[in-house]
Amino acid sequence: MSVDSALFHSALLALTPILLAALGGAICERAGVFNIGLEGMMLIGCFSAVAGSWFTGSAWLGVLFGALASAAYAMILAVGTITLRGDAVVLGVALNLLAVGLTGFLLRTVFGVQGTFSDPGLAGLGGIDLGFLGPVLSGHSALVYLSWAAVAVAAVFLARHPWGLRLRGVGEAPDAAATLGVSPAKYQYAAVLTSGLLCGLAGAQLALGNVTLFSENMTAGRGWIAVVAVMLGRALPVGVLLAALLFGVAEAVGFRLQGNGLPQQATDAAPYVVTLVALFLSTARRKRRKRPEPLVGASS
Amino acid sequence: MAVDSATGARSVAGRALRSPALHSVVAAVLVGALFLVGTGADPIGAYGSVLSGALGPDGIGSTLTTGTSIIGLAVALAIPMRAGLLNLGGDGQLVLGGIAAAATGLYVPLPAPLAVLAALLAGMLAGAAYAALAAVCQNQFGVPLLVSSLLLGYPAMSFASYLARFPLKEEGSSLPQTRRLPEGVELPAFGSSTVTVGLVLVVLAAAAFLFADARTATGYEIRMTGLNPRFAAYAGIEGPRLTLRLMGLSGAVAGLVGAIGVLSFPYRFIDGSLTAAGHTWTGLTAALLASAAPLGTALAALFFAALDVGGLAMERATAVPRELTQVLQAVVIVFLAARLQLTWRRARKPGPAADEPVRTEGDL
Amino acid sequence: MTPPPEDTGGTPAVELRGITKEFPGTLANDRVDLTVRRGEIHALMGENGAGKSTLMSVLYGLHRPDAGQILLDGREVSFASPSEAIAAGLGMVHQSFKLFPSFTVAENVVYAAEPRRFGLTDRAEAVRRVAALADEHGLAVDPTAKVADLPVGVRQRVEILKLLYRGARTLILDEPTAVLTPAEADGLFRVLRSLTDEGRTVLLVTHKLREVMEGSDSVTVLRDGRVAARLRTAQTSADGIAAAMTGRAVELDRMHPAGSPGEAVLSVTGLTTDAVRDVSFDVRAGEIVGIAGVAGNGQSELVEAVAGLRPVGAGRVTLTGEDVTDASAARRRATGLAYVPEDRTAVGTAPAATIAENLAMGHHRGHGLLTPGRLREHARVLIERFGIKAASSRHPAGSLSGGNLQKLVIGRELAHESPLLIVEQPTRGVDIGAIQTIHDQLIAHRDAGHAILLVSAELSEIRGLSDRVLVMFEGGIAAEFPRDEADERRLGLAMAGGAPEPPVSAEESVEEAPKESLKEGP
Amino acid sequence: AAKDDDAGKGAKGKAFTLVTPDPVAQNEFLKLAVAGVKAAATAQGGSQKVFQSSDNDSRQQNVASAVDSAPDVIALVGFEFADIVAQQAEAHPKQQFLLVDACTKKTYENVTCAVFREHEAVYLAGAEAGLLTKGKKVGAVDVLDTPQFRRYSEPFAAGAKKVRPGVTSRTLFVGGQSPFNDAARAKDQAATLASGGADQVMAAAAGGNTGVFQAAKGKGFQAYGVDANQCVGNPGVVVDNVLKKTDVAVEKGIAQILDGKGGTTVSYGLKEGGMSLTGLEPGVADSACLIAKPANKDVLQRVEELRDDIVAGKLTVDDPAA
Ligand SMILES: Nc1ncnc2c1ncn2[C@@H]1O[C@H](COP(=O)(O)OP(=O)(O)OP(=O)(O)O)[C@@H](O)[C@H]1O
Ligand SMILES: Nc1ncnc2c1ncn2[C@@H]1O[C@H](COP(=O)(O)OP(=O)(O)OP(=O)(O)O)[C@@H](O)[C@H]1O
Ligand SMILES: [Mg+2]
Ligand SMILES: [Mg+2]
Repeated sequence: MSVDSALFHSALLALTPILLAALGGAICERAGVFNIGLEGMMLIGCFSAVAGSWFTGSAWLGVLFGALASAAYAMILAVGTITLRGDAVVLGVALNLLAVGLTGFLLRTVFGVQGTFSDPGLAGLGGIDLGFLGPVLSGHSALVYLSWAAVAVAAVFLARHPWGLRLRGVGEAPDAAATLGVSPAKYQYAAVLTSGLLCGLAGAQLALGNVTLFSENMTAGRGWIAVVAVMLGRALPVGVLLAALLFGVAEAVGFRLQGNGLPQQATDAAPYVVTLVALFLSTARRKRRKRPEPLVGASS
Repeated sequence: MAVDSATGARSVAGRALRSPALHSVVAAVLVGALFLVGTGADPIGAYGSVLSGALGPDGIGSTLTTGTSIIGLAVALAIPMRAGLLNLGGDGQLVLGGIAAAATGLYVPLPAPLAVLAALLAGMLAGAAYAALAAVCQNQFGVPLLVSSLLLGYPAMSFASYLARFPLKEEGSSLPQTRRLPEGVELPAFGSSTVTVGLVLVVLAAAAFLFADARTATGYEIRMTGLNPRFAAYAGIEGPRLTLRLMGLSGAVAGLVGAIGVLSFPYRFIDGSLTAAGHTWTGLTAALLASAAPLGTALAALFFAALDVGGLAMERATAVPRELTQVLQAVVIVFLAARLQLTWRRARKPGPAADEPVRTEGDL
Repeated sequence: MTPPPEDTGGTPAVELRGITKEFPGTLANDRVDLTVRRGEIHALMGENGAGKSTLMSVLYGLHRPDAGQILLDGREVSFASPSEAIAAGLGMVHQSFKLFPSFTVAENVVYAAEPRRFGLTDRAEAVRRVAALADEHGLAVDPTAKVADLPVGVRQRVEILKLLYRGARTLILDEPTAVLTPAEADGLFRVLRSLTDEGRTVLLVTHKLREVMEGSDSVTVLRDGRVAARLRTAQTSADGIAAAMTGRAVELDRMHPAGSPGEAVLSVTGLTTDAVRDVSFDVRAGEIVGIAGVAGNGQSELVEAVAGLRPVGAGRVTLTGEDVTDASAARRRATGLAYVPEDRTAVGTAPAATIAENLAMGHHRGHGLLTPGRLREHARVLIERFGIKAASSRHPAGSLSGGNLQKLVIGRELAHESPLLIVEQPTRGVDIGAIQTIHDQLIAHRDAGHAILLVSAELSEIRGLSDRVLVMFEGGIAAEFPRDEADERRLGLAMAGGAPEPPVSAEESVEEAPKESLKEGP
Repeated sequence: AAKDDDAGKGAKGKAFTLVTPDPVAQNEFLKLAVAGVKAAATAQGGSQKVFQSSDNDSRQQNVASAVDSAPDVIALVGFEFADIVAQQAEAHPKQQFLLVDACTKKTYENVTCAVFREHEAVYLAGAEAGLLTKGKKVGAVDVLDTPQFRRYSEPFAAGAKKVRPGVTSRTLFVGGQSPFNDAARAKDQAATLASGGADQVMAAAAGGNTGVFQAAKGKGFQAYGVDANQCVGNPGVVVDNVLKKTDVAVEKGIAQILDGKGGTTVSYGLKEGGMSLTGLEPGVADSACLIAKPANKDVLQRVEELRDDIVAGKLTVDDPAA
């Protein structure tokens, strides 16, 4: 295996949790809900997937458990913002905070340990050997392939499925949707729950696919990167994929450079700087195409 | 909203009792008790040790020390939030302030008291300049402040870490830390406690914020911008300039907190130690909780500092993990975000999406 | 004057019996009976807040009535949601358009009733069906065009296509002509008439007496949530309807005395910006210059460019002799400009802030500390002077009714005593009493020697107040009329770009300007 | 879970408090310290408490709280306590402190230090790696690029080169937002080393070590653990472990202080039995480590010779943190 294929292999691995979470964020965004709680939902997914796998002995039941628990957790955001009309940013920040405390607390009370739970008996997601795909694409966990499928499904769903059209309409003009008998709340709930499910899968991939363990705060900012990816990818599934890919490759390349004498601090910072520059370029391009914006939004 | 100072003590008490914040705290405490009972712990004992650990004679000093940074950061993040701007890069500004103060304290050829002043100023300047950069990203490049400040935070931390580990490192130490500041280049402490003059500086910053918010034309313009940016722009308040200035101020206060951290025991910059406790997030939460109203923000920050310190004391005294207090913090906010809107909905026409920032009436 | 219901003959298409709907603090509909015969155009009239939109929302399943029955073709129905109403053959065009600006026309029309192919939206089929439907009813629309790119009149057609696509037998239109030129409105009525000829029924909410007189078969008038009159159009007059609406005789068109212009305060030369091409005009002290035009022809952009809220592409703006072309909004205000924007909630106020804080804007600098006491005192003076009905200046401005909020904005801006005042849609959504107060204040302001630039979609307002009238069409000034020559026919002609139109005969009501311009989603 | 007192109610015995710099959790190094203070309590017939910290604030608060209750000895593990102990020792001259794994700059009568020469044992692990590597490439995954962690990578390379000239080495750092706990990044770093050809990898990634071992299993390389016998939890991939006997240092240090011989610094290396490898310990046969395999007998023998040279002072290992 050449160094280059290993690089892309590990980039793909690193970006999968980000991609799954960002996909969830994108769907929320399209439905008009700003979801800044991806990090917390993902962390709940990590913990629940590990707990599920541990207690049932099946990694797949763990994945299912992670997805469901994370979706249940997402209900807090859904009820808070859609039904009670709370502020999405406040609730999202609270969810991130709550997830750290909650999983740390449960780690101690459920597993009786602190910091990290790992055990040889913990069932993880194995790699699937799809030799015909070549060294970069083969050998990942099923969730990695599922994430690619999810991008395709989400792209087709949003662009071509009637429900996707309705969801986008809800995000763009909720009262217009309501007058045609489409309940914005229903679609927004569905979007937030879907993002919960996807974040749960992201967490499961991180905790049972990338590694096989749970450790406190193991998402380590990946959910925030997902938020950025939603913005950079303009909430389009393929855009989000490209944004996550950019971040994953920047990080993997950074790792390689570390061995070649670049200080660790520089390689740590690299993916964020690259992402920021990409944001500059994409907004600059958008700006150039658009006419000057009014300082006060015109209404006519 | 402008705090009405003319209200009598009775109505203050009445308002506090009716305040959604208080209700949320009570609800969170009840949820926490359920948790405790569920895990077989004694809620009364646990909460008792939180209280005595945070506010008892042995704990109050720690609460005020922790409070210094949490209040400082809460105020720092509340300043732009008052105008509806979310600064998510507090960690980076904090750390840059710390490392700038350390470098100044180590190298500035001034007598000790002046060196302290120089270090504080350097910290504020570094934080301000870096936060302003995030504002420039929004104003010039159209990258939303929330994202630009968040993304800029990481390289700042890496840069400070690099300085602490290479150019400024203490030779022979196995910790990634700078040398200790010269003798006397430190903030005086109160008696034998860990509470330093830093607390006074932070309280002064909070007081200045309170005064500016409630009594000055600029504070008024900031509030109006937060409540309706289009209204502010229509009235001639220049959003981008305000963003730049508020972010500069915000970064300056965050940098001040970093400088205070470095000028307090152990009088050096230790990589990661300013951010490890997560005070930036706690401060942000406090500001969000109080809708960035100055007094409420400071009180919420002090409340969280007490929870933080009390949680550790509870862990020492009982078998209950300190994460419980972190859960309490988050539950308070979840309840408040939801409850606030319940009181709020009556007053306004239902809109399609919940995209306006939450505002409370007055302070906590 | 509540005559017994008309003898209708045959089952009515729509029958509402005893509909009651209460909002917290407001009895919006109070035992309302309404009967609409099949194949007729039935107009529903009434002042602001009379309960018209609420009644239509109840019929359409958007609101649940507290009491009462709904009968369609004689059968009692009960709708939990608009989709059930749609399924029962109802369709509604709302007061403000409910369209998805980034979608195509076809997507807007088939939304929530999409043709499918292999489970996915069949876009080709959608375009085909919409094209066919448009053809059949003579509604010229390109199904593949993006709605955001379409002019207002065409968007109206899209709304109607939405109803026809869903097979609506009864069409409800809430103020459909508020944003149309007289010619476009006539076109709309031709379409509506052809629909009723096919046996469909039209229920129309409008404030324009001319349309009611010319286009409707019968009229129901609401006042304070109750039915005030049921009339056959052929047997009544415009004055009669107006009296039924207000409960008193109304002076429908008031003309104010002319002003005595002095020096030019505002000079605009060759101004070009988004949607505005090469516009030049002056406004002089002691003069009101009215800008008429159908919404979307550049009026808002022009005003924003003058107020410093939109960058100027080319041209020059001079204010009290000073070149302010590139000056900031703050600088222009300091030089001598006050401005009442058309959207009082989104732009003109911070509804969550207190009334006192809203009144302080612009008056808040240069007096030292802003104590709450000083804010309240300032508020007290303005509240008194402009007759704003508010319980306390400490309440949020959002708790004021629309008319009082408008008085707040106008009062605050008048109090600046700036040489130039720009007012946009000063009486939109404001009822008749408030309109007269506001008009009187504007005239007094002018007579005190200030220059006023007035933008209004309401021709009677333009004609009643202006010393000179400019007509904007497609970003340029299409015509200028001195006060005496600005009659409805000429203005209407110029607003439509000079296209020939039938002469206008009936009077138009004074009390209502279009409630909402086309404000589309994010 | 903080309190761990099995006595202290009325008993007149000695009292000891251990303050950790981080949560004990799965941190093998800290677990050993806890074992040490427990052993001391048993040996001295006293009681013990453990306060766990997580950041500088909580470290200070825990030490202050420990000082308030004035136990016979306050034991602290980790270099993070150097400043705090110096401050508290000066303020409370009667209180005895045992600082393990670090020392204050100045010496205090009431501060006893125990430091380790990790590099000696890491060097031996490196020698094993040098003898075992097939592709002549070894590597290390460190938490952060700090002098302390370089003690786990540079001597590893030096040991490998000593026994096998021409061996190349490479070190990668976990870094990121949660460096001590990011098993996913640690795993990725280890996999990167492996795809670069390294077949022997030192795992000094703290909580991330699990990730390194999981990578070893997946990529088929061999790894070296730290602090505890990590072979057990990761059968078939761990060759040996660098053992830092914190328990010994804590127990001995407490005894030393109670004997009135405090105020000194004791350095623990191979010679003092404070550093070791699992392979050099008595129970090696049951350790589940690869080094215990009969095939690796020669390797072990060579390593024992090197150990003897170091103990005898014939061979010195460079200390990267010096
Ligand atoms: N959702 C609501 N909640 C509370 N009050 C409402 C609501 N909708 C309407 N109202 C009130 O009900 C009354 C009737 O309003 P409605 O919108 O039906 O009036 P309208 O006749 O359509 O007026 P306009 O001519 O201004 O459109 C008003 O007082 C209004 O403020
Ligand atoms: N959607 C709504 N939700 C809650 N309250 C509403 C709503 N709409 C209107 N109101 C309240 O109903 C009252 C009447 O509002 P409305 O705007 O209809 O006033 P109005 O009768 O038109 O008065 P004005 O003549 O001043 O315009 C006001 O107090 C307003 O705050
Ligand atoms: Mg209406
Ligand atoms: Mg009204």
